[in-house]
Amino acid sequence: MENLLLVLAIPLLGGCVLALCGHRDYASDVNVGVSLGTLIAAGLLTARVIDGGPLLVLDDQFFVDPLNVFLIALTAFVGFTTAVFSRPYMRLERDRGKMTPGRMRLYHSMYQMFNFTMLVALSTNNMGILWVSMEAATLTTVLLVSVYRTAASLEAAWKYFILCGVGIAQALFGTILLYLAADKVIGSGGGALLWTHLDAVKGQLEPNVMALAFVFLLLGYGTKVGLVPVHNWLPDAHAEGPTPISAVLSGLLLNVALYAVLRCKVLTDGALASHLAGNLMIGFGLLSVVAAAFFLSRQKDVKRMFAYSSIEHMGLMTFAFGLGGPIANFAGLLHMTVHSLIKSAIFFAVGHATQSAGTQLMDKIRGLIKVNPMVGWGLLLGTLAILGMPPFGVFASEFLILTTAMRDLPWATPFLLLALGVAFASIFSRVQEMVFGDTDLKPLEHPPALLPVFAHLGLGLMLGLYIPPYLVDWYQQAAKMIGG
Amino acid sequence: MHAYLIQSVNLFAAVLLLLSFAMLSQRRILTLIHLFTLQGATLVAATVVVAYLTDQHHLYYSAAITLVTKVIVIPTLLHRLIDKLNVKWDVETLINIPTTMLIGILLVVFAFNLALPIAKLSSSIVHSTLGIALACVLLSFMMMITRAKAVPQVIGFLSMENGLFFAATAATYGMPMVVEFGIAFDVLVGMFILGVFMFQIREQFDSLDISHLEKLKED
Amino acid sequence: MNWSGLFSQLLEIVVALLLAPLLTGWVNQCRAWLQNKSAPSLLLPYRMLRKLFHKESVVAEHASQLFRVAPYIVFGCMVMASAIIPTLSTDLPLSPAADAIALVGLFAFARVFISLAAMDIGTAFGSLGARREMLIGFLAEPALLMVLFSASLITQSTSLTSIVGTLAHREFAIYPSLAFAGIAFTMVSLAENARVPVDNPATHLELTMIHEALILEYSGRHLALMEWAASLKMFAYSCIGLTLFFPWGLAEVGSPGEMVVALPVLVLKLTIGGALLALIETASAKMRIFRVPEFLATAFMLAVIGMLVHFLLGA
Amino acid sequence: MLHLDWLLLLCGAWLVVGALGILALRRFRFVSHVLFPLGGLICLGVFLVALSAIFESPETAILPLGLPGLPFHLRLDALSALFIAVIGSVGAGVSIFAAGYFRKGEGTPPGLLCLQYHIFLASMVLVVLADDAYAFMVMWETMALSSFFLVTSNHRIAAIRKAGYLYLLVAHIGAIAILLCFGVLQANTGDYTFDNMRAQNLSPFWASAAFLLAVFGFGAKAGILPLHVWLPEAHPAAPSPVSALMSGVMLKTAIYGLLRVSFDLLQMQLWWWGLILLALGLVTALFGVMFSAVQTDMKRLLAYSSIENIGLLLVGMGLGVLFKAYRMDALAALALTACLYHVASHAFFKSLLFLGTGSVLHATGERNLGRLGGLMRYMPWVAWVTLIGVLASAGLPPFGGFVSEWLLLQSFLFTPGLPDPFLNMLIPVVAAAVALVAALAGFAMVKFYGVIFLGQPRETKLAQAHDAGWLERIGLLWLVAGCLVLGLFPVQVIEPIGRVTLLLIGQNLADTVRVNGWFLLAPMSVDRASYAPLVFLVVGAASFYLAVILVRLLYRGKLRRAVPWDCGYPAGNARMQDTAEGFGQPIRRMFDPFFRMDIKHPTPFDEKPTYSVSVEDHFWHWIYLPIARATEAVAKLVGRLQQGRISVYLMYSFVTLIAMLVVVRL
Repeated sequence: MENLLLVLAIPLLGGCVLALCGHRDYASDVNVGVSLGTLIAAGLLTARVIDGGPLLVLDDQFFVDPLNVFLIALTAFVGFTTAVFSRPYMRLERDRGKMTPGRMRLYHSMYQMFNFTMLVALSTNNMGILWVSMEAATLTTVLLVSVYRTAASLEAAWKYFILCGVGIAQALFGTILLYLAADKVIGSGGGALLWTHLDAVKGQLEPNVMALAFVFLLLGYGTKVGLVPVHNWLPDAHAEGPTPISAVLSGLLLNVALYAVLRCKVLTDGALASHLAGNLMIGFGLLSVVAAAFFLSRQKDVKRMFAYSSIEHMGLMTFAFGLGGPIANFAGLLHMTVHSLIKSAIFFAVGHATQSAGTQLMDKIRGLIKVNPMVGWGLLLGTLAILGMPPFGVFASEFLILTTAMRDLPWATPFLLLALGVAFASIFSRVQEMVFGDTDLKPLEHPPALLPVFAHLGLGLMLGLYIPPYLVDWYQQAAKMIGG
Repeated sequence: MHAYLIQSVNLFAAVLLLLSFAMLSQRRILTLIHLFTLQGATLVAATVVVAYLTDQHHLYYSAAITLVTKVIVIPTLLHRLIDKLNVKWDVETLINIPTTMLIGILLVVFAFNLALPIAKLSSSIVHSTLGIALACVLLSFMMMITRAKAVPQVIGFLSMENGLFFAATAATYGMPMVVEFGIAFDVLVGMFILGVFMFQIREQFDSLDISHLEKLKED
Repeated sequence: MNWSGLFSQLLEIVVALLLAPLLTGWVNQCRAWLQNKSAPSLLLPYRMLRKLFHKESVVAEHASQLFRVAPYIVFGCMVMASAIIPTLSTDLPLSPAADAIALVGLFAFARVFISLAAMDIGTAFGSLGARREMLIGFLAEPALLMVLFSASLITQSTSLTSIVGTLAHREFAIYPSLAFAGIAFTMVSLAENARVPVDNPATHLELTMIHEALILEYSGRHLALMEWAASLKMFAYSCIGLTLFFPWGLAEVGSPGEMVVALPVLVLKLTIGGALLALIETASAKMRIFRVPEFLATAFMLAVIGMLVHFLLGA
Repeated sequence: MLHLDWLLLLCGAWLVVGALGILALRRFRFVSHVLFPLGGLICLGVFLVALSAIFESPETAILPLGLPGLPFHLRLDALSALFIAVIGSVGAGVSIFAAGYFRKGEGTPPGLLCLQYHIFLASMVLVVLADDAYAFMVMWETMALSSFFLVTSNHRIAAIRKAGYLYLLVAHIGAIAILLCFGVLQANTGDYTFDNMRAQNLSPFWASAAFLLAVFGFGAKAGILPLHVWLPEAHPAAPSPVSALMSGVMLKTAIYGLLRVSFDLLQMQLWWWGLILLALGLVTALFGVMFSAVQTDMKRLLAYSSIENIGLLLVGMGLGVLFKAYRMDALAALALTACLYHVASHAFFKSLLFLGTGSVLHATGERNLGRLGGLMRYMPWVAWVTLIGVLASAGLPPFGGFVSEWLLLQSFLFTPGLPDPFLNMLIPVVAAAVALVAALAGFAMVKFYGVIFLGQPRETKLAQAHDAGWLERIGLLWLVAGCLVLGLFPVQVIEPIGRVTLLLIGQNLADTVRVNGWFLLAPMSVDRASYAPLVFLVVGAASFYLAVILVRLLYRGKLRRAVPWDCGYPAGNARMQDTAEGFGQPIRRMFDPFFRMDIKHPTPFDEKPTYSVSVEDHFWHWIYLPIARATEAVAKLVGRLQQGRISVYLMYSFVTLIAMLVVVRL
């Protein structure tokens, strides 16, 4: 319990402290320190859960099981590396006058608050609090996206706010319906919104209501996941916000939203006894993968392109979870992990690249390997990894997803393959041109933060070749929890 | 007395729906804000009646929260906002009003139809209100789609929250308190952020017309 | 390997070396007769070789080693070829070393070297000749192979001695496939040996020559070897044709007495063959170079049709 | 220690060498004079281990890597050992050559190049060893990726980037097809080990699906028509040792995969598969050789020639499948032996040729045939060595290429035993076409050699060309030795190949061959067909030397050097030689419809008359561009979804909601 409190309290307090001193020079160090603290606390929590099994604390309001503890650990880790990356990145942004002290303060404190909301969303047992923290996560990121106050960033943030607000409102309606269904079984006193309780009685929940609830929840949280056709906020927000924020949006927030969908799916599956939830997810997943692939092929802005790539991968995960079963769920979780790692690594590299080119337009970025060789390699390897090139972990999960799909849903495989092929062609043709070739760009004034990039890539590589047994065990338990 | 009260909840529900329609068709921002305030007040009244009927004490608190946020704070904020931004004039809608109304009616039918099986199951004393709540949500959604200015869009958004809140109250006698507080807090913070935003948007574009916000797209 | 085998092998080579220029002389003589010209001596090719061997060789100043080696290689190849083809006897110790396909390979080997040597000097004519030679080669070679295949399919073997042995010992039968093959083979031989209608060995008209263009830069002993090799090639082709389509009269294993008969038979066959060749050459006109592929493609087609006929009719 | 352990150890050693390269990133001398030779030494070890493993029973191992439930399974049997032997033996020569080849300041830093190169080698070996789908895919793509980096090592040039991109794209799409193929093969058991796949009895429909997917997937790597487009771009783009490895060895891994799938993993063969392979192989071979004959870039010429050879390999494999389907195992073994023999000989002569072009490229900086010529005088070493490669590539006796073509033609000649008269009719036509291809290859090779090494230099700077360094020479000689061994000792080479056919078909050709003595190759019986290259060589050499000696003895004639005669034309200069375009002209003219040509003739009134001809591939315009255009059109359509209007976005959300509600309500 102390561990969990620590995990939640560190970023919350950090956010408050940074709200006061976030504009100082040392603020970025504080930011890194707070994130490191969160990471350590999360590590301890993880160790605790691995040793002692699921944890129910604070009057059952918080719940840590294998499924969410792995996401908590991942969130804390990526949160930390992103903080490390944002140190030189944001310093440069400030030096170039894009960030004023006030904005730096906002940025730092909101960064921690954002982490806090995600961690709450992940660890809460209460579907209502889940909703509240998701909404809070939206609010903090809206501020982060618009931090540059340019016309484009305002527009992106506005769209983000409205679209996600509406989406999340639908999720609230879903939650109410869920409550309605649970109310009758559990009674209003017994915490009818607590997931563990719901999970225990899911077989008795009224199927009609649950089906309806799931529609709202899927569409609501799905908006945040970035499923086509309710993905429209995503590329704008990724492209216009500061790059560290793009990294955590892609790497973490989407995961958290998908996590919420998964929790709901478990309940719905239990109530419905049919495969409705899975089928809906398969449909959305497939649509997202295919549409995103084609969107990808016309991009000019590098961050926007990788945002679409995130949509594609979230679609793939949704598809995998929709398929269900131990292997597909395992693959989905694995894909969640590697996608977070690799995609945030890509955004780190992209961040440095765009800073050294002074633009996000891919036509203008050339020959990175010559100016900043390690940034170039990071971007190239990251891109290859995200495109599903072995031996990186993305391939491992795609292998599992595709093979399971081939067995369970053969008609879907051609679409997936088409999409993967188109995505490969579109992304790689551009990244190769950015990385290779001659250039007249100048190196960065500050040494780029390469450790996060290569740490992520290294982990991604490891997961493709060797998944440690305890991690396997953990994934399998988690997969079982979501109906494997 | 009890029966009257139940009927009064139904009456409030009907009023909410009516107000939603009114907002859908309303062109003036100021009137929109008034209608929104009225909707909030109706909601508070309905909540109080339900609380009394079912003897759920926490519903009184949530009624109080609603009163504070939706009837007092947010409308005041909105008033100030439009005063400062000077955007009282008529809003032009993207789809003309009669069509919108027609679609709205279809939506109501659809929502009722959708809620029918649930309403039958519901043990709540006011089971049929769920359909109305859903209809309100959908109508507000429509409103958000059709409005071309930022402020009405936000009002649409808030009105959607009202619908949701009514669903929570009428169908399930309110959510747990923690959640209610959380929701209210979020809505408030959201409003603040929106307010700040609108100033920034106006600063950038000299207008609150969201047609300026169409630069980010695929070409 | 037995002594009679070795003897017949050596005899074959010697006969080929000696008779080859004679065949060339004979064909030239017949041609002259047919064209109402006064014929040169039958022994002219021998005199020519003697003269060339005695002259000094003039080599282009920048010619590489390859240029000087090539005549020997080409000559060696042709000697090899005539050692493999059963002209006099089917008891040849060398015959298992190379079958019909290897024979074609051998010809190709010689062709490649002669072409490379022609390119070595870097003159306009040399490279032009090389190009044309390779053009003819790549069409003639598969055609020749197909001709040999037709025979192989009948006899179930690609070993030349086996083919000839089997064909000679069968009851006389008409093989339609061999008829096609025969025509194809004649056409290929004309092309391969630089005869009219494909090439004219008697001209140095620069735009039409092929073989002459290839050896334009050679002189003295190198030219002699090249000319001799050309004669050997013609001899070898004639022998292939004769052994495939008129396989009678060859000596067999263990009967050295037959060798005595085999030589006159061969001479007789060659005499007739040479005369026919001269007839064909006189009767036809030289083609434009771009008609040559058509000519050879026809030969190729005929050879393939021959094989198909074999399958269709089983004969 | 088992052979497999040794191989793994050696692969590990490669990786260590590569890692050392990273540590010594820019220490050029160390990398080139220590690491690359070390890598070559390891290649040699791999070759020896693999060679001895061919004669042993299969060995398996499981590595603690990979996915949970699907660790890396490895298996070393005769088939994989044979291919590893080819990789090792060719790799040894190429590595030594590379040690002398790579120069400073060209693209990728030497240390990194060393890493990529050795990962490439190791991944090729591991692909062949893999015994489950995941390990196979991982290694397969690692191979593609490492070779991609090698290809783009000189990435400043836009054409090279484009080539690399195309290569990786096609490789990736091919890999997806291979993955699907494995998906079909595992037959819904969820077990992706090859052992499980062998145990499945697929229905003909699914077996055919798997086979076709394999043909597509591996075909993309091998360069089968129409998936060949990347090959003539990528091979020339790469540094020469890499082109040598890619053409000589990497393409063979695709052949390996196809063999593995169609003979080992699939438990049945249908006759029409053989027909498909035959047809594809033939078309590929013809196309390759035709295009190779009209190229003006020396490495492109060789790349197209690789396409041709892949076609021939497929023809052999197709015959094998055909015979196997009709249960004519002895003949299947013969056809497959031809195929495997050609794998080895092509590996040697094609790497030799690529390395030769590498030396030329280094000495002159030119790849364009139009600016080369006469190099035999300046780089005699390279010239003579390349000549061997050219002869072997042209399929001339007594070199390696001839033996395989000989075996292939032999297997055609035995086809009439097929029970289907239609096939019996078809086969001779195919045989004729194969013969045509072989002959055309000769044309292309003469052009290649003649234009580069013979004649007069077309540029003055060529006179400064230097011959290859000693390390390069060792590498070249090693490959020449390979060509000679393959050409001269077919009986001994068939010995290991026989183990492979024994594994795949159950027939060992070596048993029949061995009977006739160590120098006489007679696949059926001596009466039917035989070939003794050693005798052939000895007699040929004897008659050659006899002629030399006789001429020397009898006529000690003088030799005089003079200006070329050239029919008496006085102004002969280098520009009057036939160019590469000119040499290819008959082919262009004859096979006109197969080329997409753009010829610009000068008019009589031109001040500076120029003539240019460009030959393009129809397939690019028929298949690839339409696909690209269709994708673009769809993307444009999809892009319309994102118009930037928030109301429209809300509308999507709204409509989706309503639609889903309707669905659920139904």
